[in-house]
Amino acid sequence: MTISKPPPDISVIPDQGDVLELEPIISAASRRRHVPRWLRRTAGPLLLLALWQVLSSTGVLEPDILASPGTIARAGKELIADGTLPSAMLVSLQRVALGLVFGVLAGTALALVSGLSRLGEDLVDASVQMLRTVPWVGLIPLFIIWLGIGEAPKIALISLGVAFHLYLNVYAGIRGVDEQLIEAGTSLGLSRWGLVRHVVLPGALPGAMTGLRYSLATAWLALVFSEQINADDGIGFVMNQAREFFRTDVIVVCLVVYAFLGLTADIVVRTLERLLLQWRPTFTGK
Amino acid sequence: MTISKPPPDISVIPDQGDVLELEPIISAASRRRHVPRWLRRTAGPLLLLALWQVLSSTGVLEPDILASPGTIARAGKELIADGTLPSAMLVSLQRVALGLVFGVLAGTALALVSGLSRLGEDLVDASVQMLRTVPWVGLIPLFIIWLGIGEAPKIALISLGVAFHLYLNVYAGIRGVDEQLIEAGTSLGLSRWGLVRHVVLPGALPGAMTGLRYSLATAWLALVFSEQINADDGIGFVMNQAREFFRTDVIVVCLVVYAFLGLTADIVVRTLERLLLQWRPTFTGK
Amino acid sequence: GGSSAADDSSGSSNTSGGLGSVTLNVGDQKGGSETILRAAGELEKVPYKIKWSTFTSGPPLLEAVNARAVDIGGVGNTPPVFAAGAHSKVTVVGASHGSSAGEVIAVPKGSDLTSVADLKGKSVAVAQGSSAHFQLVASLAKAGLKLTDVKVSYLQPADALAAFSRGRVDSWAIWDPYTSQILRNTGARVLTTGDGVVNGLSFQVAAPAALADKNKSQAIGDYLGRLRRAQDWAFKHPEEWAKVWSKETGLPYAVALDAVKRSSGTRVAVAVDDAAIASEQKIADTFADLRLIPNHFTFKDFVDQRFNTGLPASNTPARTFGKASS
Amino acid sequence: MATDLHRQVIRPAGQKTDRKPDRPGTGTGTGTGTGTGAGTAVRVEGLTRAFDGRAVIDRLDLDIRPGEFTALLGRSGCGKSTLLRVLAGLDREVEGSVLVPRRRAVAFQSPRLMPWKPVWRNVLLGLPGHPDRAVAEQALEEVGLGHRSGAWPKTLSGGEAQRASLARALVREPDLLLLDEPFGALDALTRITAQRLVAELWQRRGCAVLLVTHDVDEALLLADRALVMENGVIAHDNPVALPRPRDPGDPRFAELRSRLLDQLGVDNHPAAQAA
Amino acid sequence: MATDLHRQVIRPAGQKTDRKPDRPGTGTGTGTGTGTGAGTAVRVEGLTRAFDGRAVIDRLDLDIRPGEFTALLGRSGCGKSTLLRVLAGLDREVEGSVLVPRRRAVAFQSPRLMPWKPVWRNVLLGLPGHPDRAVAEQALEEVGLGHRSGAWPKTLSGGEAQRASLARALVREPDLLLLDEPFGALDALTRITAQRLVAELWQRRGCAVLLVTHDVDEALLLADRALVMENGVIAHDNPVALPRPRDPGDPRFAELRSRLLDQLGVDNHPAAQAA
Ligand SMILES: Nc1ncnc2c1ncn2[C@@H]1O[C@H](COP(=O)(O)OP(=O)(O)OP(=O)(O)O)[C@@H](O)[C@H]1O
Ligand SMILES: Nc1ncnc2c1ncn2[C@@H]1O[C@H](COP(=O)(O)OP(=O)(O)OP(=O)(O)O)[C@@H](O)[C@H]1O
Ligand SMILES: [Mg+2]
Ligand SMILES: [Mg+2]
Repeated sequence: MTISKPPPDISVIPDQGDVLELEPIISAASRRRHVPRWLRRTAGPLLLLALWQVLSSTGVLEPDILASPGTIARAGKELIADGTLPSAMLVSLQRVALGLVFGVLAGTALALVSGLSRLGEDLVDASVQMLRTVPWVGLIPLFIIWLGIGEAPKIALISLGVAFHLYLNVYAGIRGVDEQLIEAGTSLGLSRWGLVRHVVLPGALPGAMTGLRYSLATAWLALVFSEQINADDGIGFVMNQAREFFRTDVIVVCLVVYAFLGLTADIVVRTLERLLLQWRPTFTGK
Repeated sequence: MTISKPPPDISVIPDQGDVLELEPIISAASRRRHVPRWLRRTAGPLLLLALWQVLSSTGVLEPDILASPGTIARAGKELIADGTLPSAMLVSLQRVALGLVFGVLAGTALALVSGLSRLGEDLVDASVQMLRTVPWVGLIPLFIIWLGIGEAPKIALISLGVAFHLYLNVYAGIRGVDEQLIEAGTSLGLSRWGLVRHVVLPGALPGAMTGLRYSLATAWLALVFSEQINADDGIGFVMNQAREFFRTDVIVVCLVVYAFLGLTADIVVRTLERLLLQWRPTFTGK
Repeated sequence: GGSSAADDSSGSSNTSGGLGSVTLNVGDQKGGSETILRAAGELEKVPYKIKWSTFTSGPPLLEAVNARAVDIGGVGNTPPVFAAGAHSKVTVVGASHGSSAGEVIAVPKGSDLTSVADLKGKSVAVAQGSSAHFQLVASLAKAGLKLTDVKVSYLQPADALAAFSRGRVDSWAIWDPYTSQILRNTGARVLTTGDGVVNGLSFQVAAPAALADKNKSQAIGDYLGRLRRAQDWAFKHPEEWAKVWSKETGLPYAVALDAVKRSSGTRVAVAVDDAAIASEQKIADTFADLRLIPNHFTFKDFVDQRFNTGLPASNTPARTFGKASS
Repeated sequence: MATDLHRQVIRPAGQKTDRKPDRPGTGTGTGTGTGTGAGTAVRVEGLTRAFDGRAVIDRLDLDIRPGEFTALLGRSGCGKSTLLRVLAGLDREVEGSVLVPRRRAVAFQSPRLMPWKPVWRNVLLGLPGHPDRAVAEQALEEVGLGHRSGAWPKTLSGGEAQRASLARALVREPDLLLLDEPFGALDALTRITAQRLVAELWQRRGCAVLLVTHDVDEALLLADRALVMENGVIAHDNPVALPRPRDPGDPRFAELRSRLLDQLGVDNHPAAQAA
Repeated sequence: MATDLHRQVIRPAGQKTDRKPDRPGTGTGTGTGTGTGAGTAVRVEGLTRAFDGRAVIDRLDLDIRPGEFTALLGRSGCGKSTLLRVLAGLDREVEGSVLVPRRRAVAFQSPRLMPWKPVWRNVLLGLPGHPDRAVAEQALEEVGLGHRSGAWPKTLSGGEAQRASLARALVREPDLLLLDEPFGALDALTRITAQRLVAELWQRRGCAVLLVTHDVDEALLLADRALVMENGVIAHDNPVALPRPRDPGDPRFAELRSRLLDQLGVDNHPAAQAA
């Protein structure tokens, strides 16, 4: 979209005594920046990286405070070359995927129960609000007692983290659905389940997306703890091990991997949002 | 509100051939349960507690799997009597309060920057999405290097956890504000800051509340890790130490304290919501 | 190498000098140096200030030493190896030798395992990078097994206890006071101890920057002297020490007394001599072979022997509370 | 303004348009085309609805017979929408007794389309079976929205949204049709089309219709009865016993209009009156 | 239906009501009360606005002079609200040139009240200085909402919300007042009051008004010019050169009404016409 002619000059109006001062409505097309979106979005992280490198090479950031990106890259390359990182990622990915599935199901189900019925809320919500604060770490021994030291406690820990996050946001989403739409749905003869499917869930979707966004991160975080339990592979294990063995460079590599995972998760959720929330004409910043 | 007369019987209508089948609209007053709200909300946690006690006393839950509520209560009483728990709580409360303040400020500020301007989003959002996945635990060594072993790294860790949570929900909240209202605000001549204050922030408030709810929990969670760094007081320290020395009863007492804190946080946020979101007539379950 | 400062270090604590303005940042673990020093009355009339920092275990303490947040702190025999392996800025300045009877490989009550060789194919819980980790490797080697011949379950002590007490693992390589705890409470049985397998040493590790500071180095010397005297006190008053320790950590008194008699009370301050360095080098090489340390390195580079003066050799036998107590 | 609205809408002979407030058993109305002329479609007795202690509806009585087209007028804020919500079964915080048919359809004052469903899905929402998109398309075509059937609701203009909402109510084929100012945002021509559509459905199904409107002419053109609500009750109940098709030029029409405007408090002295 | 609307609204002498589409420099209008009669208040040239490739506004030209009351009519979905949004400066995805005064006020088609502010705060929102609640109360009183000034917007009835939105636009004392069907949800009496209010503000401030309406009578009672929009442009531009106060019974009024209805596509053969 281009402008056929430039916005007219106000001075065209001869200066008379009582003339209203007019302002032009400037077409957005003339103001638009032509940097593609993905490039602009990568600018932030790249800037951070550049800053890091500059600070490192100028010696402001000493290597024992934070190694330079170059050093980290070398350490990372090594970890990839000797297969540690790829195999760790693979193992962790499986755990995270399973944990996500269970967590998402449980979180959404609980949120539905307490979001949709007063009784459910009274019974479930208070309990969940109470339990979600409990730190995972303290639960690990209990999980081992209940679920052993195989994959079960690891996946349970991940699911737990995911479920609480999702619960909270989906629940808030459900409670934020416009009552007018619920009424409309009821009056259209929707059954209880129809109401849930066609009105409540879509209405709670934006909230669920936020929950999902954090859930993805939480899943990877929970991994660090779950892979303290009898693991000998996985990114969390690599990181825990690096801590025990003072391998700061490996820790930073792991952190970078995590950051990368965070970006990936963000892209996944953004794509989902673009697909699922296209009906939503909301504020997008200026 | 009581019904002046019972809902009429349909059979009053004489049965003619072509009569429409009518249904009465039953007044809500006649269906209302008369159990007060707070009682119904405590039902869930109380039920859990009862179940725990029953399982313990019937021996299904062996003491070395999970001590009975009675045992825990005794251990708790002891910890309170010798001043450990109260002083730990006091120290932790201060840390959490400080961390919350910084975290809330930082999270909201970042969310505003990236929620309100496209440029801000491009620069900030991608970086935050990237960094928020990074596990705290991995950051502890770096924090020690950067901030020493005093209060600074502890509060920084808490702030970090809080800030990311709040960021995500406030950002989503801002992006969920109805564009129509933004337009209305603009057309009313609100300045950019007026728009933020009167339209964007109130519109993002429900999201912020969800964020705050989780932030409160996160603050206490982060405490467990932050009090691994050179602490000899605080609830996180008590728990870590109990873990080191196998004091399962103390661990469970700590978990119970955490659960209690979760409930308190929930009450705080609920009260805030009642005050700040009273304008919102939304779905409240049936 | 030693310096002139080392001369006064072994002297008594009443040296005046400029120590009044010195603050020694000491890293500690719960029920550790501060507790024992206080119990032994060694924190009275200290000519410098001591600022205590508490850590949950050795590795974070060494992280703090490396970050120069802490001047000196006591840890076990493996954390210095890993810290050195990662080229952290840490220097070993003192050592003590204790009985290795507390470092055991235990099996749950009713287990039919009788020797280390029986562990082949069985699962063993062990905290990664701990002294027990090395002990496991060494014990297995002594029985002609490799680490890969057993199923290693890496678990932190608290988690391992849960797994061990429920029979989720067949055995557990662990140290005191955990050993005393499980032996007393769960009826576990000892398969083998660390005697003759591990060196039984623990170390005082300082920051090189603190050592370079004349006053601080002097204070460190004085501090090491106090620790040595406190250890002597603990050996002479095991019950009293156990009482203080149990109160501080929340361990049951009986368990604490067991642990004091089995290991912690048996410590005797020794020199960081070549024998000590060699035994640590062996640990370093073992872990390097397991690729838990990226490269082979020389442990001696991370040792400062200036405070060795007047201390017995590192292979001085640990004290015992046997018949000849006192 | 409204012209030959009833071009094709001819009520069957025998249709009673006079008010029958007595008990349904004593009703004398003969059946309409679909044979539901007897009995009652809506019965409201002593209905009270209060907001924060202020009774918006205050012991209101109302009977609507099957097949009766009732218009409801009243000052803004007098409680019309509140009454409709009660009849739709959406507001149960009431006292008094209310009987309504099971099959009800509502077109709300604001369109209330689900923003996450394209227009055609909004129209089909809640219909039993799995009706084809064609069903929706046809309904939308009738309100002149065929070309927007795939659009997201938030991209509709005010009048388009209102028509979509109307289409959604009309495809439901109810026994009681509740319309809350369904033509308020429509231009003259579109309004006539929409009015005719409602009239056709009403004639075909013989359903009871309760139409809230502010347009007196509209009420008189369409309804059998024009109610005026005031102070929480039905203050005036005007039978509209005019033959169909109706002509706004008819002196009886003008007289009724004058009466209604009077009841609504409009000072309509003859000079300013358009007839 | 509209009666003695202009009881108190008398335009000052010298007020030009005929159209002046030529360049502002050549305008000959003398000043109104506030002295902004010369020049131009709105100038639109070659405005195009397309949604998804469909041009809803298509090279539209429009000039409105200061102090001119313009009514905009058109089929539902023809682009009236879109044009208003552009003039309000809310939609910049346009081609062409648009000049408008700095001080503008809009009453949107849907009320768009901030749900988190009570009605009176909504009215004061964005006003410079820190006006008193009394200012809002008075404005609300004028639209008959004094008793609801402390209510949350979502508890308002449809008409009440529309009036609150109108009050919010009117307290702004703008140079250009953009009203998008501001009386659509009001009953006859309330509507007359609201119309009179707008007329009064217009007379007092001498601001330019662009009123979107579907009511032909309303347009003719209030406006100096009645525009009909079609196919993305102003298809018809009817000067309304009737003396005020206007009388719908006046034959010139009836003729204009007939012309407008014709332009709007309503088949208004004399028989069905109400005059
Ligand atoms: N965001 C959008 N995306 C796509 N189409 C749109 C969008 N907004 C408006 N339209 C379309 O543009 C056309 C004009 O809309 P507009 O709201 O201006 O109509 P209008 O003249 O105000 O109609 P009404 O009298 O019904 O309010 C309509 O067909 C509408 O569907
Ligand atoms: N939830 C509520 N809380 C408090 N007051 C309410 C609520 N809902 C409606 N009201 C009030 O009840 C009265 C009747 O509202 P209602 O919507 O029924 O009016 P209406 O007759 O439909 O008016 P309109 O013609 O303007 O749509 C109004 O004064 C309104 O402000
Ligand atoms: Mg209404
Ligand atoms: Mg419009």
